[in-house]
Amino acid sequence: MIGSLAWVVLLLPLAGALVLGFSGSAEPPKALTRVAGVGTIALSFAATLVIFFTLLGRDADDRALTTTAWRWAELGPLRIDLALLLDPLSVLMMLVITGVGMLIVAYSTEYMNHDRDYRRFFAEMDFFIFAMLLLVMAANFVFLIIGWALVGLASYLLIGYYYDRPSAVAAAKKAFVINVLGDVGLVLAAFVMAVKLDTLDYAGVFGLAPEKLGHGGLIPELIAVLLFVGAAAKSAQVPLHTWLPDAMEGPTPVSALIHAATMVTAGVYLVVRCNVLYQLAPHASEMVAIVGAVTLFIAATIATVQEDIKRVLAWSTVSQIGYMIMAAGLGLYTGAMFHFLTHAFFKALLFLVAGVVIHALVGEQGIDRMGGLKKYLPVAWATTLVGCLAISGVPPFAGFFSKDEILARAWDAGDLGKVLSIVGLVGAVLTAFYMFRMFFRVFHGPEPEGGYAHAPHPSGPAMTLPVIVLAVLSTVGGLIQVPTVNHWLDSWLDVSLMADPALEASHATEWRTMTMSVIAAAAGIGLAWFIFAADGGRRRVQMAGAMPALRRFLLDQWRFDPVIDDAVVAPGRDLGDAAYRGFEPYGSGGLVRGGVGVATAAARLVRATQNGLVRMSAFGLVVGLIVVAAAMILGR
Amino acid sequence: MNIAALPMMILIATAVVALVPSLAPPGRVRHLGPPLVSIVGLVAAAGMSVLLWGDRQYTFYGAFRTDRLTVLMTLIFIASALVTVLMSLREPATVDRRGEYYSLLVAAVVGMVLVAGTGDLIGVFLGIEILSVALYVLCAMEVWRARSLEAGLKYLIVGAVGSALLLYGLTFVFGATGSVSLEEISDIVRVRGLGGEPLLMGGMALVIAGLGFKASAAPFHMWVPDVYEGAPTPITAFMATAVKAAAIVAFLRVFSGALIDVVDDWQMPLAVIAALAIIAGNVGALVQQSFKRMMAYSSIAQAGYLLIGVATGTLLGVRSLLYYLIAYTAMTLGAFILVAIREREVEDGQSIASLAGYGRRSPLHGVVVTVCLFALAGFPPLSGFIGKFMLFGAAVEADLTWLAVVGAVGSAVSVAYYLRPIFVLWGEDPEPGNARTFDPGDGLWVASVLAGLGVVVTSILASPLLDYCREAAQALIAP
Amino acid sequence: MGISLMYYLLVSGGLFALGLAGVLIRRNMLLLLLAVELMLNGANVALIGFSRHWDVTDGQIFALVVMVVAAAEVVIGLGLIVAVYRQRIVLDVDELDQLKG
Amino acid sequence: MPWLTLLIVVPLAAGIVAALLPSATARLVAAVAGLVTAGLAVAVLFEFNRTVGTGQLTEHHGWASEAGLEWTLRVDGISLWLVLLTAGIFGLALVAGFLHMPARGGAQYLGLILIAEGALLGLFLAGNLLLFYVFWESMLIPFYFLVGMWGSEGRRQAVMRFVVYTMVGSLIMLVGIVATAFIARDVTGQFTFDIQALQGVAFSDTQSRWLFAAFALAFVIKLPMWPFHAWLPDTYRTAPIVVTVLLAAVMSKAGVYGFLKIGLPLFPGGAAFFQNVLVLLSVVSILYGSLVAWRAPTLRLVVAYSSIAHLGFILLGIVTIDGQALQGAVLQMVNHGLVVASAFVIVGIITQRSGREKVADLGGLAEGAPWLAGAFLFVTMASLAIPGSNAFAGEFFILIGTFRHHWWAVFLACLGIIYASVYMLRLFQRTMNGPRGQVSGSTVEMRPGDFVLLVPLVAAMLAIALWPQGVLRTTGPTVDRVLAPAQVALNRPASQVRARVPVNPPEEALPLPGDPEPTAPTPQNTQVPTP
Repeated sequence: MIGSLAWVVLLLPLAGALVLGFSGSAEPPKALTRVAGVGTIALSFAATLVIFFTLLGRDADDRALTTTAWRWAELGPLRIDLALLLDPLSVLMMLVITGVGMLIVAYSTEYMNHDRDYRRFFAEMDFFIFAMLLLVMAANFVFLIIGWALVGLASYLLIGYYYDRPSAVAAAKKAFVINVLGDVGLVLAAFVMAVKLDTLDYAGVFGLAPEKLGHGGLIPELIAVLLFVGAAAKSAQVPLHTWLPDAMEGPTPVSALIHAATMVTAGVYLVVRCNVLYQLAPHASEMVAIVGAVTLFIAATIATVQEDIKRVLAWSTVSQIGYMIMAAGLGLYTGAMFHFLTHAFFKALLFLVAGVVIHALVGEQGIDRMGGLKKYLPVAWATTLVGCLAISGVPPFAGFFSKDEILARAWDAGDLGKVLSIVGLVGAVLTAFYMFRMFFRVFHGPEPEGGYAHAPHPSGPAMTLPVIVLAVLSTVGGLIQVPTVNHWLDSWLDVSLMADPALEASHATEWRTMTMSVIAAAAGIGLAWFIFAADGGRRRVQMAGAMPALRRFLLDQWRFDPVIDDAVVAPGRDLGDAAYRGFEPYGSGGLVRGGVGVATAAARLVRATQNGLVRMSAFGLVVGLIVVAAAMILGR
Repeated sequence: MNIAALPMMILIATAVVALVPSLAPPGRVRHLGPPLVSIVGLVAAAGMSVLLWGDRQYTFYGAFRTDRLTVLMTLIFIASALVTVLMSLREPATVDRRGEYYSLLVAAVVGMVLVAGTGDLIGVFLGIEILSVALYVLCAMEVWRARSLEAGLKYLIVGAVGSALLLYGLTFVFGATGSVSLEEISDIVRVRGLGGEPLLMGGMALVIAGLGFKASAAPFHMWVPDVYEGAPTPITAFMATAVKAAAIVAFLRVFSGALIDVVDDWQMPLAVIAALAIIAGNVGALVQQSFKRMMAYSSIAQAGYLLIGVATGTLLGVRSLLYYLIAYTAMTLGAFILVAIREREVEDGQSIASLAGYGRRSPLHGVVVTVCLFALAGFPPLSGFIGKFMLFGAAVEADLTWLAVVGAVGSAVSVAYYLRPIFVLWGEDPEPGNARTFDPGDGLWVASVLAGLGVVVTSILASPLLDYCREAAQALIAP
Repeated sequence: MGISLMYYLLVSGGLFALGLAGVLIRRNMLLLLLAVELMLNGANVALIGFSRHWDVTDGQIFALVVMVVAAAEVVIGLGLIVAVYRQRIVLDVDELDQLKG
Repeated sequence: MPWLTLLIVVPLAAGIVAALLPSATARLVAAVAGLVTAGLAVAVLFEFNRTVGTGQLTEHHGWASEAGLEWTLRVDGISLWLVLLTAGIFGLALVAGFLHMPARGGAQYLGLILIAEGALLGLFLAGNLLLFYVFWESMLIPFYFLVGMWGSEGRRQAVMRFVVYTMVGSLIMLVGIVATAFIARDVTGQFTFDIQALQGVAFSDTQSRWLFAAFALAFVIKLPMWPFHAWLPDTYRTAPIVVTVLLAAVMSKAGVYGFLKIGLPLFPGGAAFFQNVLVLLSVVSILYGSLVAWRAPTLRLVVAYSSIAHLGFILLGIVTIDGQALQGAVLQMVNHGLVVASAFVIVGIITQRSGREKVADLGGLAEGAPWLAGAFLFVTMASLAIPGSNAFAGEFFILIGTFRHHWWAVFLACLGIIYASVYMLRLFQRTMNGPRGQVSGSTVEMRPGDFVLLVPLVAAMLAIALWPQGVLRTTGPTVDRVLAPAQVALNRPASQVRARVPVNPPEEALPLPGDPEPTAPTPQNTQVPTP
């Protein structure tokens, strides 16, 4: 029963996308678009809820099931089915995807109202939801990879939504290519598994891996590293993170859904899903954790200097995913998923509010042309404050619990954990600082010079309602797992986390970390207040020239883009040019030309002997006689 | 004398009778008489030959033998001559000397038949000389055209040297064995074990040179492009097919027939000149602007392919060679017919450029020549392919794989020049100057159709034809 | 037994080589024809010699045939030379160079 | 029913007839013949028994039996799909010809396409080496005319290069064919060109290597592989777009098919010996094709070079000698046919209607041409083998199998996958997105006729993407049989060898150790008694 329902969940958004995509060249009525676009996802969400409660009502051991449509391919011992897996992990993801997705798509009905290609937007959003669902529901690595790539495609389409804008087109391409790199990592990992285990089903792989691959060997490490290449590309981890800030070229709801709440956390999902493999690969896991920590720190520093409201949020997303990846690398799978959940709420919230602000300012995104918006947009102010508090880890907002769980449990997870936990704390300070920097500069402080051309207008109910819902979730979402009080998420995910080391922080650590992170958040907020709000923003102006080198370095985003361009892109391009201009005409063409040259030269030679003189012919006879005689003697 | 020599007798009579209408006053008889007499005579001889298909018969005290090989070759010669007659109906060269022209043509066939059926070395030489002398004259027939005259004279001088080499070689063979009879020579060579005998080897070298010259193998080929270009086109076609066939059959009679027991002595030189011919012909043809001259080089290369069959010295080789000879005759005639047409129609008719767009204007000739050129290039499933394939097979079987490879590479090169006229025929637009100025005559239509049919029929009926070829080859090699 | 075969062959070879050399170096058409005649007659000498050596008549018959053929060739050759001469007034064979390439 | 003979004869006969008819009738005849042939191909699919790995529906008649040339036709699990692909793509091409005929010589144009179809079908069905060669060569003739007569500027040099280049390879192959038969006769005492009868002949290592090399050269030129691809860019550029589709989608499969039909089963020793070279060559092709496609200036060239890269993947799947890889390669042959055909169709639509060849001259077409943009996007994604596309399935299987034996090649090939996304997106974005170029989108938008061509292609791609097993389940037994000899030659573990290796002559005929001195096998059916 819920098996078929799973297919309904998956296919409804696809149906929506197809209906919208093929409804003729003429733009259909917007109402119809809304119904098809939002309705399918709402139904999908409803079905997901049914599945969720059904599973909730079952015994813990009975909460995973696979439903197969047909045998997709059979290659000797390797059998691949088109099959879906319903288990607590995938259902959790589905809930977020369809739930948050529904809110964001509903929000878009108003936000995108004035754009052309209204229909295309919803078709692509629906397609994204379908792909993302496929990613999390797949029962084997092949369909995981397929979903993985299709969300990349959807992301490409939506980043490049304004396809006549060159920057959007370039950003879309960059995102796609880096994601293909990630796909390749996944695919390679799948090759190793297929070759070593002869199966690509989760059940098969996770069942056979401990026995056949062993612990800490080269093969599991290789698999884990390759999988992480995919995860890093999708989840924008250093050094494959450069596409995500550029991806803000897409419409804001896209940023909220794809580049904050769902798709970019797929990497986290992957690592958590493959917990069995990562437990077999301690070194790879450490590497994952370190990459996450490095990412969270780098991204947080960059976020402190961004002047575009969406880019602040983008870097903050990179940083927050860094937390999750770090957690997953340390074996804190529940922590990672917990942070994923709360992050989905508050980051979607922040993006949507940013959208409200941008909408109010008719497309303006620079925060230095904002200021004092509190009086125009009170709801936005309040909800942003909730979001900022949540992300900064101020109790009792959602982010506090999830971040704290990561930092606390990390502290008790060995030496590396301690170091990373400290990095996390530093990150927390930075997080609070840049979030409130944005908050103060947008809503407080002076209005930009010359004031606003049009008075900022608050948005309608379709945009406001999802924002409020998300604000509520950001406030209370953390309560599903409160240290020492309840462990609902731990127990819910237990079935999926076959190799969960189930790290628990000691009470002492819990309390120490809580205190530390509250202090960190307070420090960050205080610093931001001191610089940006305390005296009406004048101090900011005074400090603008301070530390120019560092500032430049951060504004250049740690110089990743030019370095990658020089090191990776340029050589390929130059090689291609060399091949086309150099080798094509002279090398391979030269093979032909050489052949033709030899033949022509020989032909000239033949012609030259052919001078028309009788004597030459007679001479030929004599030469021929000699040749014949020689051949006769030598040939015997 | 018995019936065995009847076809040759008919041909001799035809040659004589063809002169008679010239005595008539100018008019239809004088104009159409000689070709008609020739056609009737040739057809009669062909019919007679067909009746003779069977076991070997001797005549002239063994000097002439009619076996299946003789018959098959006679038919090839006659077919080539018939098409030549049709091509010549409006040939400028025949104006005012029609009797002589057709008489000489038939006389040349007589020489060829003599070569094919000869029982001794004298017949080889005599036959070759009869056809050569006739052709010297035919080449120079258009005495008012300097090129024709030049071709005739060059052919005569160089040809005479070639004949002398051949003669000297035959003399040595005679000297080494003490007999002129081919059958006796065969016995003597086998019984006495003359392999490696210097006199015999010298003789064979000279014979190879002399006959190689007639067959236009390299490096004895230098006269070929000049003479082929200068001679009247029907005569060129006749030389490229029948004369070459006569030289090849002389090779067969002397080497594969009489000297088969010293095959080790003559295999390598033959293979070498075959390879050289393939290379020189194919390479030389690449840069030609004149279609006629290109076909001359092509015929050099084709001689090389034919010689592969001789060089193998095996039944399979001979049989493949015979089949390829039939196919080659049809294809080459088809190509030369187009030259004849174009040179009568337009000023610059021998050049490839003059063919521009001709295929669209005259699809029949276009298709025929296209098929012929594809066949020459060895595209399957046409007969040229089947023949080449079998020749390569024979070469591989005789441990001459390198020769097959040379042949294969040569064929690949040859595609480049065979396709050039085809492209011009179909792929380019006609130039306004290429309009037709002179009616080439109906004979060419018939000839064209015959040649095209020849290629198609040899392709489709490959199996029965190959059967006949095997029987003919057995007649040569088996006692 | 008269003259040994070797002498026949020496004379024959000498004649033949002389003829061949003539063909290669001479430019006058008439002399070319003459050179070819020399080659043929060189062969004739050898034929006669072999004929005697083996004591058969085949060689002599062959030689007779060759003489006839040689006569025919010369006739044609002279005819053509005359025709060329009438047209172009040259006897130098190297002037025949329209056909080449 | 002689299905296979009909498959060849119907298009050939219809082609000759159509060429002689007036244009209006000819196009009807051609379209009907194309559809009938496609129907016959489907009929063969239904007649096919997919549990059998050997050739089936065999037909056998003499032709030039004297020369060993016999009309022997068979279909196996691999050729089945190539036949379907050929019949399908040609069917579409003929329908396209029906809708839009060249102004000059339309009847001949369609006739030649039909003849080419007949030749290609013959190639895929031939069960006799010589017959294979006959079709191999004779398909050049129609293509020569199609490019030579209806091509664009520079066609003369292009067709020359195409034909001569191909001939060099194929004539060497001819010598190889001849040598194969003679050497096999010495081993087995049987003179035959029948491919099935030649399987398992115990050639010596040297023989096997030389023979394999002679065949492989022809095949890699036909494919073409780097560095034998010099004929390809010019030919693809100058040919009429429909012909380019046919060349790229169908004819290129001839070379691949040669490896499967002849290279691996007949000369396993040679295949094993040259394996590493060929793997390297495939990888270089992939990378080289991708890099050049990235920098190529015109639309057609991008697709043309991308085709080199794609064929590199297919060859990789074959020469890696692995069951899964080969399954993938066979699947990918079909996929590549579909993908490259639709890519060229779209490129053709754009270049013909806009009159611009260069990528740089175009831009922003999506605005006026949403349908075209959608179709192009689909094809782009299929072409870069995005997971979920049909091409992904093929490449995935190929690389799994390759990974088992040549992991380094897979890593390099994956670079090619990444470059594929770069060059295909460049092509798509430069033409469809960005600021408007010299031409507005509405001039190039799809018209009803285009849907007729693209919808079947897209449908086929989707079907394979969703259910590749539909193809794989018929190819499996054949693939096992094709591979087994080469696997044994490479000393692969017995667990991977899933078919019996044929032995020729059968083992019981061979003398056992300790037997008296073996007598030379008496040649049977030989045409060549020593003189």
